[in-house]
Amino acid sequence: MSLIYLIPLLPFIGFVVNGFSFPNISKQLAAIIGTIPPLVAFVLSIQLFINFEGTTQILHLADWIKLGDLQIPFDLQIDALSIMMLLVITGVGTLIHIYSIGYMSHDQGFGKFFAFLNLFIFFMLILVLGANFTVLFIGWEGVGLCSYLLIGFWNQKNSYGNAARKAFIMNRIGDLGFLVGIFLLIQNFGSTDYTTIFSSIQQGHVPDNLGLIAFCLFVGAMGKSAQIPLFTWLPDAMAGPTPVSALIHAATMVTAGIYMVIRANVIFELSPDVLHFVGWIGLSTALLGAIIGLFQNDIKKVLAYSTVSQLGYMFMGLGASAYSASFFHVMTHAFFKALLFLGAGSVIHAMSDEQDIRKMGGLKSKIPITYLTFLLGTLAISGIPPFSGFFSKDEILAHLYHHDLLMWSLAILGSACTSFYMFRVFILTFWGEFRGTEKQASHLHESPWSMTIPLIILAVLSVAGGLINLPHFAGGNEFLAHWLAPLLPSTEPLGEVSFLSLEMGAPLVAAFVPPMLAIFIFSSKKLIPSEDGQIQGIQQLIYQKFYINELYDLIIVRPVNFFSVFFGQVIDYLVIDLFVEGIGKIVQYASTEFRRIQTGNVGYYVFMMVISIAIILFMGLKSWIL
Amino acid sequence: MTAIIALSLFGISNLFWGFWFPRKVLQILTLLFLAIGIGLTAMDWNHELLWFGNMFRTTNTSINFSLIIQLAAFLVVALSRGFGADDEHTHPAEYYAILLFSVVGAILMVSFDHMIMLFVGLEILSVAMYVLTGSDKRNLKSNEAALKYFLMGAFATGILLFGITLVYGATKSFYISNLANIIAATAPESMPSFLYIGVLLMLIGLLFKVSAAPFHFWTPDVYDGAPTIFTMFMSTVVKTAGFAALYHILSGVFGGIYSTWVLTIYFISMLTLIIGNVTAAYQLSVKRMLAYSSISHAGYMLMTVSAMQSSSTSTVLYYSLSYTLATVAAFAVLILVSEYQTGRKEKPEDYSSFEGLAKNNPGLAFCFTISLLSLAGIPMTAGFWGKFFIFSDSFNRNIIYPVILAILMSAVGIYYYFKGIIAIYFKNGDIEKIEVPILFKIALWFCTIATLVLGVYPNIVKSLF
Amino acid sequence: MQSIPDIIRTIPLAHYILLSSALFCIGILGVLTRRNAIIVFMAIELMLNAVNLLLAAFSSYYSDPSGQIFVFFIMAVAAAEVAVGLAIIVMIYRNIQSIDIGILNKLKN
Amino acid sequence: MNLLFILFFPLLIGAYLLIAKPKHAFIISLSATILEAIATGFMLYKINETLLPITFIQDWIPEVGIQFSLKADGISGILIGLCALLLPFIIGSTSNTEKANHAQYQGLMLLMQSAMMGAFLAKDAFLFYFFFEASLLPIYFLASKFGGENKSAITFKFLLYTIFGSLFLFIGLIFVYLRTPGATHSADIETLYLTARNLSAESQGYLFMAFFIAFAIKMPIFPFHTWQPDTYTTSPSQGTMLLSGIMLKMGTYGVIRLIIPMFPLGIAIWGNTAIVLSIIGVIYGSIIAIQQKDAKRLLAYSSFAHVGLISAGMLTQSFDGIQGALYQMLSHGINVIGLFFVIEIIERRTKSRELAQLGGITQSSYALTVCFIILSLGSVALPLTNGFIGEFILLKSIFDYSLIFGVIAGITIILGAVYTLRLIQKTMFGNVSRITTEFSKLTLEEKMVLIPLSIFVLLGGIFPNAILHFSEESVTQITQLLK
Repeated sequence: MSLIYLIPLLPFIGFVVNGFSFPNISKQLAAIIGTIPPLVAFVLSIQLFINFEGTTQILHLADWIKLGDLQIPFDLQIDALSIMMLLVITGVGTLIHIYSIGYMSHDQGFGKFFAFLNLFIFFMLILVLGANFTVLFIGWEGVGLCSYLLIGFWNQKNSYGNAARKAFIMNRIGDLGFLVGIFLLIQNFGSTDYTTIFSSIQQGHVPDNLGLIAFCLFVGAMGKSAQIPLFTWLPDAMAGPTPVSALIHAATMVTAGIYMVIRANVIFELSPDVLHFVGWIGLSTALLGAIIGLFQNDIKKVLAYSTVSQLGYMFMGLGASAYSASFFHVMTHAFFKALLFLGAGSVIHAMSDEQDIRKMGGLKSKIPITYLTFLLGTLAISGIPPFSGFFSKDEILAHLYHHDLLMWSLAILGSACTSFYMFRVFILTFWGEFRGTEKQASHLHESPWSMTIPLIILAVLSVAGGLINLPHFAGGNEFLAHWLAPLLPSTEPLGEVSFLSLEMGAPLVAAFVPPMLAIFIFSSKKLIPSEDGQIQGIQQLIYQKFYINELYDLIIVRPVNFFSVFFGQVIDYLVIDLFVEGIGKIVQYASTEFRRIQTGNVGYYVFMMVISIAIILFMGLKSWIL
Repeated sequence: MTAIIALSLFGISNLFWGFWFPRKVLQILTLLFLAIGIGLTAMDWNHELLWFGNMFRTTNTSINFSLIIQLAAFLVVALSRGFGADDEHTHPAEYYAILLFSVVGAILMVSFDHMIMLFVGLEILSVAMYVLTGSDKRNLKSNEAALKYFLMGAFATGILLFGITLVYGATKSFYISNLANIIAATAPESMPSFLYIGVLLMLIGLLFKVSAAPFHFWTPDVYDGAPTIFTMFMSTVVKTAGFAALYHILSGVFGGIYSTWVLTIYFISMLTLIIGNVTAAYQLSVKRMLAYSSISHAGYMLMTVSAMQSSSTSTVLYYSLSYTLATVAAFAVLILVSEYQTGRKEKPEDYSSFEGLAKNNPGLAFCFTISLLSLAGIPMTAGFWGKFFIFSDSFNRNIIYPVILAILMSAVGIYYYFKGIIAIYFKNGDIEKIEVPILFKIALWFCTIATLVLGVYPNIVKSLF
Repeated sequence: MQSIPDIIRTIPLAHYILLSSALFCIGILGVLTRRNAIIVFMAIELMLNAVNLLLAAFSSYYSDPSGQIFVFFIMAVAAAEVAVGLAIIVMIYRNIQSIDIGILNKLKN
Repeated sequence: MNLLFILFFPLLIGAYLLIAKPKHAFIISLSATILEAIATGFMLYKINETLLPITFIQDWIPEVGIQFSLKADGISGILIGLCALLLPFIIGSTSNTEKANHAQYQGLMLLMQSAMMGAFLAKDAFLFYFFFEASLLPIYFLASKFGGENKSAITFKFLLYTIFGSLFLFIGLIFVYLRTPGATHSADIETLYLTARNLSAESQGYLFMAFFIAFAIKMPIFPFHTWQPDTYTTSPSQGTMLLSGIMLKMGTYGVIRLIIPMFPLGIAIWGNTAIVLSIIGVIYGSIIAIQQKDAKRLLAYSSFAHVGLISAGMLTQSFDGIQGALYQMLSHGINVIGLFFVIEIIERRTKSRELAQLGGITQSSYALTVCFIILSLGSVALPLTNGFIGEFILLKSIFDYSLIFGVIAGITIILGAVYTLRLIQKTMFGNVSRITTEFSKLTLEEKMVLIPLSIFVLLGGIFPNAILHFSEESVTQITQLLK
């Protein structure tokens, strides 16, 4: 049992050791110190998974905050959901650690990087293991911190630093909502423990403002999982090293929002309006991400928008109460998106840090393993059967079909965009002629084993990941759904569908047709996206991400900056201080005036005295005698 | 009482010693006389007695006031090393004699039980002060101050006398104790109306002496023009005696018709506070600032007087003492610095002359700071408790707005007192080490330490009163 | 033969008071209007005399000698005051060859 | 006796330093503060064991019922703990500078400590006021004598402004004191509680204003804050540390100790306004901090914002609010001292605090960056730092008071991140600038100050219960008075 503590503790130890010994130890040692903890944690997680008996365990670690009647302990909760998350985090995490050994080998901040990665794993594990919302919040903010540190890892560059800050601040906006949610929970339930809150709700104690609670929690999720309107940080976050993009901004951290909603499904289930809202936010985000992704030329940016869009899908699923389907997509997405990012990293590595797909092309023979694995990833994300993405996405779509036809059809549209832009990237990168410089050409090389092995493993998982929750019609037994069932509201089975029905057919069309189109445009006609200056019209609008960043800049950043200066210079100094110092000025003025009555002339003095006496006598006599 | 006789005799004898002894010896002698005076006064403690045909009464309160007055005089004498440096025209023996006489006058003013004693005491004190003010004979400022003081003082005496006469006319008595009884025994309606005029005129005459606005006009000019050592004497001894007399009259005689004069005193105290503090804020000369500050302190003390609480006596005493100690120290440093700066600076008494004092004279700077802090009423100094007792008495009478005004005005006070502190600590200047005579040093440190001790443990004195 | 108090009482008290007040006010007016220090000083003496007169009147009216004793004190003290005052005026005259109080306003503000 | 030692020991040493001007002032004052810290720690340990307050009562001015009485309970314990804990670090932060052996400088700091200890320990209201005012003088001299640009005018404004405010407290205290029962009145704080609570709502309202203005200026609360950024910026670093780390807590302490138990009806009238002002301060200060060009000024505004939150929390009068305020006072003290020290370290090496001129320090000093980030995280209230516990509890209390207020006050966690991260970015990250190229590593002495402070930040975030438990009993007593 005590081994469970080791799961989060090990990465923390890794962080401490690497963090304190940096930069004094060798890279090899740092790599070992950094990689072993998640690996061991993964092994322990597997053991936990195997031995899991289906009952929720709560491990009391320590008291944390005790405030009168309110107790917030450091409790860890082991149940079906957290075990699955553990597996994803430690598993994908380990692979990305291994990948980083190769990817970061030339970097000066090698040890530091591993320290941060380990810290991230630690916080992510706290996030999923926490037995109450407050401990979850520790992880929630902690991963935000790591995200900040890692996006700004190459901190000499100011634009990276800005991206890092943007990520942290946008997350903080969501966190405020989350915090409010926690306060509301405390108000209503006097506790933040999952078990207390959920059992209380299930026993019929449903507070009036449960919808508000759900909404506030979801605001937190919007920040963390990059949903409209808090999504713009995620594409910018690609400034960080690619393994970071893979681990934090694709596979794990950004799915924390989905994890949280699933965790709190008891609350959301009783707030249908909020759930509806979640679905539509998810849909809008999915579509927006997919559309913007269509015209991006930076390989990581495309993947980033794709992530935004996929996260949107997951929320759509949640909106339709398809918790297990969404979670299924979280897992498969972790595999294929991590794969794609790592593949992209490998490409970038090969191309000597070039990220623009217009300057790539024809890489398939030069870096075959990357090519092959990237292909598998692309197929998976496009939802082509029998790859994992097909099953998970299809399950969400199937639920949507029964939930809301409009949402479903828009989702299909988004799905079509996804497969189009993924194939666009894929073709432009690997097929056709090489369009880079000669210097880059001479450097082209396949990545070292430490990078390719994780690619291969992830490729296998992307292909076979669907097995976890293989639906009945494909001969599976929906393992994941059954595994999570005790934690989720009971849903009616969707029933059998035929491949020829609209419900099944449309996604397939959306998966197959756009790639053809992409092949036609970019391979057969050899079209290459035009240079930045030549894009016009709606294409420009999309390429510039609908100017949302600029809009935010205009309506939020600039006013705040303006008010900062305005308050500081104008209000403080001209208004408040004017008043404060005005009092002093008045005294000074009075002082200079008062001294004039002291003229120095005796006659005048006596005159003043006589006048005063007269006044005093007059006043006195008036009040006493008259 | 014996102190009065002794001090008068000493004063006369001083005039003779002046033929034989140099200034140093005279100074020591005078200190000795004052010490004897203090001793004799203290011996009367707890003996309430009437003297001179019941015209003079010693009570513990009057003894306390007498002690404060003599202490102040003692300090002034200890600090009086020059009287205008070595000059054949100065006559130290006369000055010391006059000082002793004026102390006698002051003691009469605090212990009178008959209007004649009040008048005589007041005139002894005033006439002595006219002389001392003009003692720097070839200094036009001193001349001018003397004439102003003299003319206005005589005028005020006239007013006071007219007031006394009217009160006498209304009550047929000059005795304080009788007056109180007569006023208490007679119904207000049957009083002749000129009693009230008399009361007011008497008050005005005394308010002039304590320099309450709008009868303060002489104060800044006279304080400014007089030699600093006598300014020190005026702002401590004369003021304390004036207050004692005023308080004695008000509490002893007119307590029965409290409501008739209290509003007047309120307004006068508020006006005094405003004029004193606000005008002081402008001053460039420390001496003039201290003059206005003494006006403002009159305003605070008037508040207690108008509150008329059982504790007011001790408050007035405590305040007088703390004010005396701080003022003496401030003037003492002013004397040293202005003497040092004479010839070096155009205006040796300005704030600018103090700049950089702390660098080479930390002791002087410290004493000056403490005295200013005490005047400003900052905790740890005697002035703080003085203000505390005053506000506390006033609140007990439910006097709220004057207290709030006083609070605001003491904030203004902090402004100009700290200007001095800023000058000595935080401005750059080049004042070398100033030689301080030993007596001077003792007196200065006595004031400073007493201010601090009273600030930390006011009970030492407060329990006596 | 009537006693002096009786003679004095033949005139009502108010008249004494009014007379003295008038004298007193004349003195005040003199102080206010004149610029020569000596004349100002004389005006002040006039005020004191108004007081003396009134005191004497009261004293006689009430047959109480203390008021008249007070008058003696006032006269004596006034004499002393005159001595000092004239000395001051002489001192000033030596310095500025003038006894105009309007000139003396070096000390102000 | 221990109480007397804690109160007077720094005073004695400080006076010795000021008068005798010994050569090794640094060693003397450092060891004195460490000894003080040990003594305080020992006493707090005893209080924590029994949860009973330690008192010392001695007649002071018996005629008017004013006592020299001291009391260390859970609330004052936290503040004297803070004061005793921070002084060694503040003194330590002068090491290797010309100020280290400047006897006056060190002496003034010790006097300051004594006065602050006195204010926190006082059981008699006038004793409190006495120290409350007295503490101004050393800091005024410190800032005025050793400060930077335009120090004279700025510190003078600070002095006048704060004294002006506390004069209202003074008359307010007298007013209540005169209404205490008995022939001689009493100024014992607990007697004042009972007296003031029975006053009419109208007088309580006025008294609340009088008291609050004094404390609001001290903290400061919007719109009484305009002295603060200038004073913090111009004071020498140690002065700023004293001001922001401990002295402003006298204001917050005053609210908890005096206003809340004394004027329940007054708070009923004005409390809402005061909370609104505090929250305006939170947002206003944070927004101004965003565009500051001077690092010290930025921190000054950040401190202003943090204090606004503390004030809003405690004015809710709830158990949570007061507990949170106490906790946050402690956290804020630690964080802000560390942050100001980092700025001072940068200024020592580069002679500049201009954000535009700095950058890239992490490349030469990794340790400084780590400490700075940890301290900053404490300041932006990241979980597992002390700042989080404080802000969490405070925000919760404000939120329980009013949902809207809670949300608006909560914006601080966003804005706090905005300006703090900007500060980190402009100093530690980015390109090396002309003046940061030869940025030397931290010296051992600097590490000795920064690293423990950073550790406190984390310890405070992980084990808050020790402190929450310590003050619980006393805070409960106060909140029970309110029922």
